[in-house]
Amino acid sequence: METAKKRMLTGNKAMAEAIAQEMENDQNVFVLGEDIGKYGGIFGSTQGLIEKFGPERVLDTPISETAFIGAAIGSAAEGMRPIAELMFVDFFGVCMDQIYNHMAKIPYMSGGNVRLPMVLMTAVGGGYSDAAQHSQTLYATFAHMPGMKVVAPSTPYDLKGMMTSAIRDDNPVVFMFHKSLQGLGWMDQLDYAVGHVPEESYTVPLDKANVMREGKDVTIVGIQMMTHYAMEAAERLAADGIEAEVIDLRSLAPIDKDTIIKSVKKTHRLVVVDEDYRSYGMTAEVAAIVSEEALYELEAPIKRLAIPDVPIPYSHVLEDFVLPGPDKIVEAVKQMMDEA
Amino acid sequence: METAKKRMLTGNKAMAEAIAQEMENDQNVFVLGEDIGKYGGIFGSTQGLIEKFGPERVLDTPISETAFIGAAIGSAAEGMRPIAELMFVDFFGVCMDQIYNHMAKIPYMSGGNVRLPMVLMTAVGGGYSDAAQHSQTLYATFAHMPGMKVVAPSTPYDLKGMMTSAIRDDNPVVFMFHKSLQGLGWMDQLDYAVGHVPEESYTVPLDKANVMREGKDVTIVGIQMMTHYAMEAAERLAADGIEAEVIDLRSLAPIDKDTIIKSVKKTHRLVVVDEDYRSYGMTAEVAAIVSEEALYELEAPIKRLAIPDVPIPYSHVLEDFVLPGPDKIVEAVKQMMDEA
Amino acid sequence: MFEEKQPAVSVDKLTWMYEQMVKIRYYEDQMVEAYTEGKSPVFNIGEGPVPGEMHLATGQEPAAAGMMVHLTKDDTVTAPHRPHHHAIAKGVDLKKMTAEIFGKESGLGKGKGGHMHLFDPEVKFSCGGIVAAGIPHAVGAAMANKMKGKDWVAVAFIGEGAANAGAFHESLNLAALWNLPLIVVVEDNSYGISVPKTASTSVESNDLRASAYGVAGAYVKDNDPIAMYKASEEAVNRARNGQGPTIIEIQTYRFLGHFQGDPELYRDKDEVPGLRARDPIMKLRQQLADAEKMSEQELEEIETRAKKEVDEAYQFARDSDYPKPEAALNDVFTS
Amino acid sequence: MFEEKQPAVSVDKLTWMYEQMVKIRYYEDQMVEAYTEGKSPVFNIGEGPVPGEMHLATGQEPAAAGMMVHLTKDDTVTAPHRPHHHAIAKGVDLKKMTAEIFGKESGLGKGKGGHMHLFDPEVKFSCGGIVAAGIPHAVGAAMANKMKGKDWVAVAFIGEGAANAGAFHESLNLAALWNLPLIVVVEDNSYGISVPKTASTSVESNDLRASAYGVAGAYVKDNDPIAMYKASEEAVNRARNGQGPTIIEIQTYRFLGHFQGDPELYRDKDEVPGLRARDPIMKLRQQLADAEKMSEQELEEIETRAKKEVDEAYQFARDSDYPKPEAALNDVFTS
Ligand SMILES: Cc1ncc(C[n+]2csc(CCOP(=O)(O)OP(=O)(O)O)c2C)c(N)n1
Ligand SMILES: Cc1ncc(C[n+]2csc(CCOP(=O)(O)OP(=O)(O)O)c2C)c(N)n1
Ligand SMILES: [Mg+2]
Ligand SMILES: [Mg+2]
Repeated sequence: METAKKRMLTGNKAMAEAIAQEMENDQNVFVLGEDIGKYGGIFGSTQGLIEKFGPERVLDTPISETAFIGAAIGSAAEGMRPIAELMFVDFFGVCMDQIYNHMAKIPYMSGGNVRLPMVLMTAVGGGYSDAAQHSQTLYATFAHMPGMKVVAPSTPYDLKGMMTSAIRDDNPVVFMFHKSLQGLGWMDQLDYAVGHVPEESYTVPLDKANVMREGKDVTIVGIQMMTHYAMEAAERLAADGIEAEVIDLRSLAPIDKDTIIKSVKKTHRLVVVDEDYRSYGMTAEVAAIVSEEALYELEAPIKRLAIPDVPIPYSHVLEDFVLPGPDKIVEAVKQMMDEA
Repeated sequence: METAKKRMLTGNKAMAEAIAQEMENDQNVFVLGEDIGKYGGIFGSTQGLIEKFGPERVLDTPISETAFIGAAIGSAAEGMRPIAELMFVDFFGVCMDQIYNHMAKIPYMSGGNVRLPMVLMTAVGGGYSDAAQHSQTLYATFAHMPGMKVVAPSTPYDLKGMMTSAIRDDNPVVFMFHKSLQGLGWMDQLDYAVGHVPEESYTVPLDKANVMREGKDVTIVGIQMMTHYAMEAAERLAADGIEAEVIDLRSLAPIDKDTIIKSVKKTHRLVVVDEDYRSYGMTAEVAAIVSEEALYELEAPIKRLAIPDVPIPYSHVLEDFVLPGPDKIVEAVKQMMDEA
Repeated sequence: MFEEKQPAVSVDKLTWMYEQMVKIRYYEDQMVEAYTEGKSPVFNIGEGPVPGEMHLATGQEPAAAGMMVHLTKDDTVTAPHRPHHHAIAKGVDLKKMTAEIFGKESGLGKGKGGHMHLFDPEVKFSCGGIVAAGIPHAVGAAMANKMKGKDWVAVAFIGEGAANAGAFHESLNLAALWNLPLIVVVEDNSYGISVPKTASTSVESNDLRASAYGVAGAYVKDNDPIAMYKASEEAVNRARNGQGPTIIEIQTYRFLGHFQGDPELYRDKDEVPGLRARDPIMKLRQQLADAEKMSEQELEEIETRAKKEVDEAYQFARDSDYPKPEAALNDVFTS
Repeated sequence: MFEEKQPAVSVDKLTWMYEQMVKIRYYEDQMVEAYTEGKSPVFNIGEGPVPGEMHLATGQEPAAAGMMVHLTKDDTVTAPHRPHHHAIAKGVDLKKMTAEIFGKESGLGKGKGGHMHLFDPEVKFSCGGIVAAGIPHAVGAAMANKMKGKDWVAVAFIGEGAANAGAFHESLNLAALWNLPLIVVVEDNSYGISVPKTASTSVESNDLRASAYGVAGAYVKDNDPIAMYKASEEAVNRARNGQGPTIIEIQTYRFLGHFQGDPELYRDKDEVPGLRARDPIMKLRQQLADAEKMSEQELEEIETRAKKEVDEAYQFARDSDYPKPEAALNDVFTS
């Protein structure tokens, strides 16, 4: 079978396929959110579902995130397995109470007597001039608060496999998908938004980072778009004889410490790249883990690349300036190698 | 005058005094929130204000945090200088959109043409069995997102001085006060909740950490309750011949890197203590700053003490287990000294 | 218009309600005592066998009893920060509930939740400390019931203060739109902490807000158990028959402070004695004695039974062990 | 009851409205063009001189013109993600606004805000990309006006979809309670993105929700500019006279997609042509010609003037420079 032509899907189709397969498997799975019915989700995550499963299991909601995410929680407590879509992660503030004080805490506060098998999926990311209220990732905002698994897959393969895992998980999972990696016709056409996706159902674990590229000179930890940029940077660095190891974090909570530490023990250098705000963000957590657990392995100060603590500006010249990208990664690594 | 008897105030009275003085100075300053009128604020932050300034400038609101915090923003845009109280920081999720997408971003999105001179004050902290929805600090949740100054004073002196600074600041300031440091009659009576507070108006900067105790062996960075616990720990360590330098961070955003780095350069060891969740929290940011800027100064891996990524449990045996305190700090420092 | 003659409420139902109300009252009275232990001579909220905030429902029994008499364990109830009366009338395991409030391992949440966070999935009861946040959960339960093709209903209890929170509006619109078996009971005890209803609510009563969603509204005056019974019966029937949501507002009485330790400087000293004079339990007892011809002995038997159950629950709670400290790390996730 | 004879609207006012509407329409038409630049043959939202989402108000002009004709620059307006018509009618600096949308240094926000985030404090205008979030800001402005003892009013424009968000409820309750000079205008263009009003809203129209707050409500049918004028006049007078808030719902038409690039698969192909046939601009033009005896030449003069202003604004925007990249780091705080 290895010779068969690989089945290629866009990110959004991979996600929607996972949802469809789980809806077929389990009558309790249903989806609700804004414009997820006929429209198929603004970022295509529910494309084709209403046609297959009807409006009883694919529910367009009013613009009432507190009510419908809260309703998802209430239904999950009664044995349903809802998938709620928060259209943009940027809207979290109108419903964070339901997400954080309830979805994430009820299992714990009930001493494990109430389980909330639900998925909150949401679109993250910028780079297309959607400005300060529609371009954030807010990775750390979610990952900081215990009680939710928080994942952010980077490839169509992982989008499908991790969505399947998320739906089957008996815990609340925040599933962040990156707009630019959905492979939508109206966005920048990126190669990495299309990839091999087997038709049959499969799972990818929710707690394992992925070593996307092996290398011996420096470890670059990224997530979602930043992983792909790190890969681009790694190719360019290889041309200069620097072999970077690229880790796709995939999961923010729990974070896969072992894979990070193992890599740093090999490369002795660490660059962390994040599309979230810099302070109190993912780059801080990764740096802190290493400074606690592998301090003596480091042969150079850790470098953090992230949004420099400003809201995301609209104008593309400004947005380009604040977003990390391959150039900045290459530069950071080279600087680090020079310093050593 | 140095010989005069020091004027001692509780934390809440210090705060309320700052507000009263600024209300006297500036007609545009007003206060709104739940139970801040006759009740004087659940944690006493507005005690005596309605008696002095009347219900036109001290407004009890309905339980409508989105509306009244949003209204504070709208009034600030028109030149008022509102102080809005979010009763417990734990309730942020019902109004975070106003706080984060608007209060924090409008100044930036408007290119500086709209200024929002406002204070959002809120009570933080646990330790008295108020359980998962009423005991958080959420320091990093606020500090992670740019556009707000985020401060968390630890002494009556700072509560007054930093409140005065916050009210006079033309930027949005999130002012976190710790319930246990208000000196309320119905809470644990802590010595550090009472302190010297001059009657006349004064300011304390919003961006400077405070070295509470000098030492040469280890730096302990804390904030609010954790600073006081660090001081207790330092006293005990001193008895064993270990001289800890204790830094009260005071401000989370902006964070005073210089004071931290300077101290680490002196002590070469760092313990960070936080009453917030561990992952993606303040301990991570401080560790990351040091691992970027003073890596070679460290003679031992950094240690982080914080809530171990669980919601705050109710039962006091459980809560005690998750909250950092003097014992745990002493233990961490001793372990660190032994390892070296 | 003529007054429709209402069918009389059966003695059984009234007796059940009376027993619940007595049980609730006695439970709360005991809690006042337990809560005070370890907090005198100096009140310290963190001390004693029952630390933390404590919101009691003394005086508010009719709302719980008058609604719950129509529900089974398949119907869902969500309650707010003041949840004991609802929990008791819904049939929550009283021992485990009390143990939870005492922070014990044998509690509903193994000591992790406490008084504001009681979860008993056996009888589909939950509550929480965030104002109005339970309404969406009830919407979700109602949705699940509909999806499963069951005639189970979901009832969200809130205070009158909570009706001004956004979650109220969003939830009622959603439930009305989807014609869900949801009932929202607004307990108007005149205050949200210290803020009187006139300073929080732009209309007289929240049943008037029913028209904003095209749902039914009902108002129960004077904390009357029998009127609450009737309004609830109609609402529950409506919901079970697929005729959509109802908002019920009941005028009720808060005999105690917002929480224990509340200095209550915001209300008149005469107010509570006035309310206590109209005690709904005394009223129902009188009605049972007068109209239903229940003997003093029968009434006392009910009272004794109710109190015994409560006493046993407190005893169970006191006898139970505290959790092991390390247990704090469990139950974040299930594997 | 008898029909009260309404005073006729003055020609001046109608002419002003007509000019605004023409200007808005032409502005949006030009924006369709500008937005498309750089996005063909392959549509890529991030490309061209105007990248990002683009929500246009073509067809919705009456709401803006009919309200703004009663306002001065001291009155506050908050608008949602679809803000151009409000901004233009409120008198926002058209050059700076357009430069902002083109991401230029000379823009209202120095290129930091973009089309959904236009702030012009000179005329007290703001907007934002979060549904319903502007209502509380208008409440705050109304509060400030009252505190300052001014008779200025604040108007929040929202879509019909936004009326189901919690912020709507909280804001109206607060404004009613405090008797603030607030007006909420709900523009019902039948959709929230793809979701029709019948799938989002449990009542026919949002003016019906006025009774939930004890405020006034008004409904404007068929996107009628003159009816909007009258409803707005009453509401503004009420607010200025300290008689409290009003909710106005206007039935309006969305001629274009939710945003540019919307495939609009959720609505009938015939729908838009049907709406366009009832174009409010054509209607008002006809009314001006018929009832007010305005000549074709006079009308064309207005049109020419409006278009010239728009053309100049676009030219200004195109001629302006992009900000320096490092400017991204400024304006988070002022010192
Ligand atoms: C979102 C939110 N805001 C504020 C609070 C603080 N709080 C707890 S109870 C309460 C008053 C509630 O009043 P009401 O709804 O009338 O219920 P009652 O206490 O009278 O039973 C307030 C303001 C909270 N828990 N949640
Ligand atoms: C809180 C929030 N939820 C969702 C969105 C995404 N969104 C943007 S516009 C829109 C539809 C708004 O509909 P309506 O209020 O009717 O305004 P219209 O677009 O029709 O002018 C939605 C759902 C948002 N911006 N904010
Ligand atoms: Mg109340
Ligand atoms: Mg609409």
